[in-house]
Amino acid sequence: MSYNPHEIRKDFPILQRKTHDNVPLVYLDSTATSQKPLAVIEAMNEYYRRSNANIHRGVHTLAEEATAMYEEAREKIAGFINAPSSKQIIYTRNATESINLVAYTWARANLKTGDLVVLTEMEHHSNLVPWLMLQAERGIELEFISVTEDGLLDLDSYKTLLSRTLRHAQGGAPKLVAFTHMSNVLGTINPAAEIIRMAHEAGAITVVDAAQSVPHLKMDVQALNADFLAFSAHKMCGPTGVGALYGKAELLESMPPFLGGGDMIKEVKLRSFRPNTLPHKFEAGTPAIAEAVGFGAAVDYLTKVGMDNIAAHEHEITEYALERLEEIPGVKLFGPSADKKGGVAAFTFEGVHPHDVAQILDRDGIAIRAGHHCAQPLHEKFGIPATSRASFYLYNTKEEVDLLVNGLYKVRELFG
Amino acid sequence: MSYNPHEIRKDFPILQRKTHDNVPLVYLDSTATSQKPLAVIEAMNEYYRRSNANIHRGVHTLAEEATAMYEEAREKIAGFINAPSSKQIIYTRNATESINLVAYTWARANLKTGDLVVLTEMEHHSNLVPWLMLQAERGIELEFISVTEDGLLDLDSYKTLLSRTLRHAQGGAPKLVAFTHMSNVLGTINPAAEIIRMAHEAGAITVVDAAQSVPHLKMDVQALNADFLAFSAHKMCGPTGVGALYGKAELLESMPPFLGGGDMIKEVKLRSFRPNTLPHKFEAGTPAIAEAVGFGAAVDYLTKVGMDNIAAHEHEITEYALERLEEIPGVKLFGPSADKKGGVAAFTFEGVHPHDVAQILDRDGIAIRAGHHCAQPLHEKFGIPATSRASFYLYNTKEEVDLLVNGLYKVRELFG
Amino acid sequence: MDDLYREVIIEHYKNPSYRGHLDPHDIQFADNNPLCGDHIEITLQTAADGTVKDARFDGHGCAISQASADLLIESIIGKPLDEVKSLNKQSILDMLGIELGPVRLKCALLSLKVLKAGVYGLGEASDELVE
Amino acid sequence: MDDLYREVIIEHYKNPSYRGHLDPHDIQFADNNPLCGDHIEITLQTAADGTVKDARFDGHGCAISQASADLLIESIIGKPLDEVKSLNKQSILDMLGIELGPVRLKCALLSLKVLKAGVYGLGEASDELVE
Ligand SMILES: Cc1ncc(COP(=O)(O)O)c(C=O)c1O
Ligand SMILES: Cc1ncc(COP(=O)(O)O)c(C=O)c1O
Repeated sequence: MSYNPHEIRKDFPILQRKTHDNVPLVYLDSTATSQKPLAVIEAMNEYYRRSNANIHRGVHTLAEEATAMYEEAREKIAGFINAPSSKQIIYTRNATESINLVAYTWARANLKTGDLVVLTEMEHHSNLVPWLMLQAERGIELEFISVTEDGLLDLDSYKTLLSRTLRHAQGGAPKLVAFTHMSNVLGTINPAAEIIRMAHEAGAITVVDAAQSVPHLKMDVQALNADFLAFSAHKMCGPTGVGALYGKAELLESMPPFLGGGDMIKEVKLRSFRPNTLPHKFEAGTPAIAEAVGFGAAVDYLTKVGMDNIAAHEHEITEYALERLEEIPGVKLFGPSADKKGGVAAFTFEGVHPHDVAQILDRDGIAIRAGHHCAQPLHEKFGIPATSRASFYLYNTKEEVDLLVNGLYKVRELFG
Repeated sequence: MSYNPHEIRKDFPILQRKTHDNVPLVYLDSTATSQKPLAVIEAMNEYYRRSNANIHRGVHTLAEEATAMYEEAREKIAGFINAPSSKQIIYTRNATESINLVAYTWARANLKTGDLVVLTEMEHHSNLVPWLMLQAERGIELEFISVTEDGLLDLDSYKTLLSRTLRHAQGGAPKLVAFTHMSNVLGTINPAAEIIRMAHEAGAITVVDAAQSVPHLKMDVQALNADFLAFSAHKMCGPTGVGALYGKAELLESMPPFLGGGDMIKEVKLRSFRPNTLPHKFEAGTPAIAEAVGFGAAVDYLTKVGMDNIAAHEHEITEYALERLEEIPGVKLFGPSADKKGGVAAFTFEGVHPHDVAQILDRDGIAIRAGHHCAQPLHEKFGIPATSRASFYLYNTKEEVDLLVNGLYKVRELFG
Repeated sequence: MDDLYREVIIEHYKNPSYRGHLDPHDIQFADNNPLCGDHIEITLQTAADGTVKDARFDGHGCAISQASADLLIESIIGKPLDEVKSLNKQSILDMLGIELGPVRLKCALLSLKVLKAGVYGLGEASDELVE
Repeated sequence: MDDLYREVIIEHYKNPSYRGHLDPHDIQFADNNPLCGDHIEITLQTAADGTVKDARFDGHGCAISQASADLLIESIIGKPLDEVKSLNKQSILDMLGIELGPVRLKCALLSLKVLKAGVYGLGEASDELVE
């Protein structure tokens, strides 16, 4: 049976909705956040209607049910990214908190003034600002793998960085390489396994910002050999308010805790405490229980549809979209060709500001994003303040791409 | 019209549920987490089914709707605690994160080795471990307001601490007083306004752990003159995964940011960034949007029922419960008399461990909590490892108290 | 679409009447909206009686920010500076004749923010100026 | 209630047969569950043929932790130490004859954890011993 996005759409209540003047919604903003299938919404409903209770310490039936649901979701998430153990999945609010957790714990325990952290020029602010804060606080050094004109990482510049620092006056080899697996602007899928292998050869630990890759590609953290990997539920059909950090067990074990409070402790006295074992050590206070349950349901949903099917569908639709967008006079696309990227098409439109493009399309029910997409330095690199961005997920269709293209012709007419 | 908990119960789907052998649920564990009214569950459903989008940067209809809903909820929460402005409400995951936020930002920017932080012996781990971590990292000094035999704060010991430190060798007056407004074990409602006034006279900043007070008492942060105040949605009829930190504007303005990432910035370059204005400065990455919407709905619900009505009902039921529990041979209650406490009854039962009590009650559908309730030092102070705890909220009835008492008689028989 | 991108906006964006830079000037101020890269500079000459003798805007950005600036300048020439000081969010929305979500509102209000910061002689333009 | 607090548990809790402390002993180990304050010490004498000659437990805590300890000691006297090493979670659940949620499971398994840490001669008792 071939993949049918029209069938998939029926699982998503919001895709039945109409906007202005009763036009159907054309949602092309899944890179910002995905929509949620009924199964995910209902899993959280069920939790609140039947089993809601605080977890871990409770003896009563509800508390046991809630604890089991919360931990079963963790197992599912671990399975989804092929983590060796669910103890290596730390629940966070989102990918941003996952990265900050590493910055506040592993990095503050291991990095000192002058230590080199390597990032890339295409990072989302979430994988940039935590390191800028650490630079300000601790005087670490930051260097950036450069991005080529066609939106790829320049691995030669990476090699230079790795080797330069081996004979660097201040501190030698890089200690940390933190990079995005897939750019939320260019769509570029970076060669993560290779970047990690090279980092390890140079003696560095790696943080993979997988906010865009886990939702769209089959993830295998063991094949990647990632040390830390961060992602958000809301971009992968799950709820807001929950994300995850995967980490290698020995790293997570050795790190100091992050937030202090209930559940992350084994024992507390007035003058001292002992942290809990993994994964609880990093989960302080009442966690996002219903959201974790929804996260588990999202993983079930994606698994049922099949990550390979999703990736193939996205590839097909992206190829089509890039082709059609290129035809439009005045449109300039950013990022590599379809074979090197995920379902993202960022572009500028000659003479029309991206905000105007997005707002005019919105009148036809077409939801795209305009702005710097939390990647201001990347936009600066390309000499533009903002782009328009259409993005595609499992529920998008070629007909929607056609509607987008028609809408852009209208914009052209209006500003022509 | 008088307050009728039986009517209120109809708003809570879970209270219609049965547990083992088809017995109705008697939920006496709201201090751990409250149940959710349909209005809250439905508000989040509606959000996911109609308006789900990422917020703040979006131009399209969904993004505008979602942003408006997220910010309207903030207004409601601000109104609920009488904050001067919604800019002073920072969304967090829970009360625990709210307190940690202060510890990581204000405290790390303002406290140095030897500086005194005053806590109390009745703190929840969430208002203890963050300061123990800071003590280990920074060498701050911790002192504790002592708790009397009948579970009240000993304000004389507080005065001694405040004055002793004025002529203290290392650093003079205390810099911070962090205390719980209402104990989750003893139920004690502490004289927060007085504690704050005294702290201010001594030149200290205050953090109020209001995780138990905001759900149960009419809160007015301006009347209290609190500097920081932390609470969680899930204990006040709202969803898991969201909480709030209230702070005085000048403190929040002056503090460094906490987590780095999208939305908390005004401008990012490869080598520097400028933080955003309040409240966004402290909200990094995609926030718990649906949960904020649910939080707003919870505040609406509580406001509709009336916080004064809720407090009066809880007082009545607590008085009744304490009376009935005291009759049971072998039961020892902790905490002050009903007029000085909220709806919490913690007790030990001679010859029976709290875990056994809770588990036997659970067979009759009665959900209470057993353990140290994340207040291990308080239990140590009373020389016991654990207590059983029944707690009451707007939906509990005297009939449920009777069922609890009957259940305890059964326990007595079994172990007699 | 007419309610949103009213002809007047597209018209003022494509063919602004007051784009330029006055030299000499009595008041000059510039600011930008880092989120979308909109940039507005305003230069202004005052008359002896405390009215605006002439004014111009310069900059780049979206249709709404540029059209608002043109409409704003048009509306203040000849007006007392005190009246300029009392302009607010609603004044701009009235000129544009459309409703705007929070993101686009920032674009629409940038020129007023710049103008008021200049007229008040402030070192920095703040959002409070246009509330 | 019979499924849960089976008579045997209440009986072993109220009237344990193997509560005590052996002196001299060949093996001694103690640990506690900080969450609920359960505490178990086990002392054990070995025979020349590598079997358990005698054993006792001491401590305090909930019915499940204390009854499990009594049942466990009862089951190992006379058994080869190698067989003791192979006991696991299921062995304890079979003795108790009830199902347990995750919190109470910790209570039930404390004595086995202590026993195995002692028999293996470990410095610390870890949860992996009883999985
Ligand atoms: C007094 C007190 N403070 C703090 C907390 C922590 O709340 P949360 O787990 O929602 O962060 C609780 C919750 O049990 C509490 O009762
Ligand atoms: C590449 C990348 N990294 C990190 C993030 C941050 O994700 P979140 O906002 O869920 O923390 C995003 C989301 O936009 C992203 O696209």
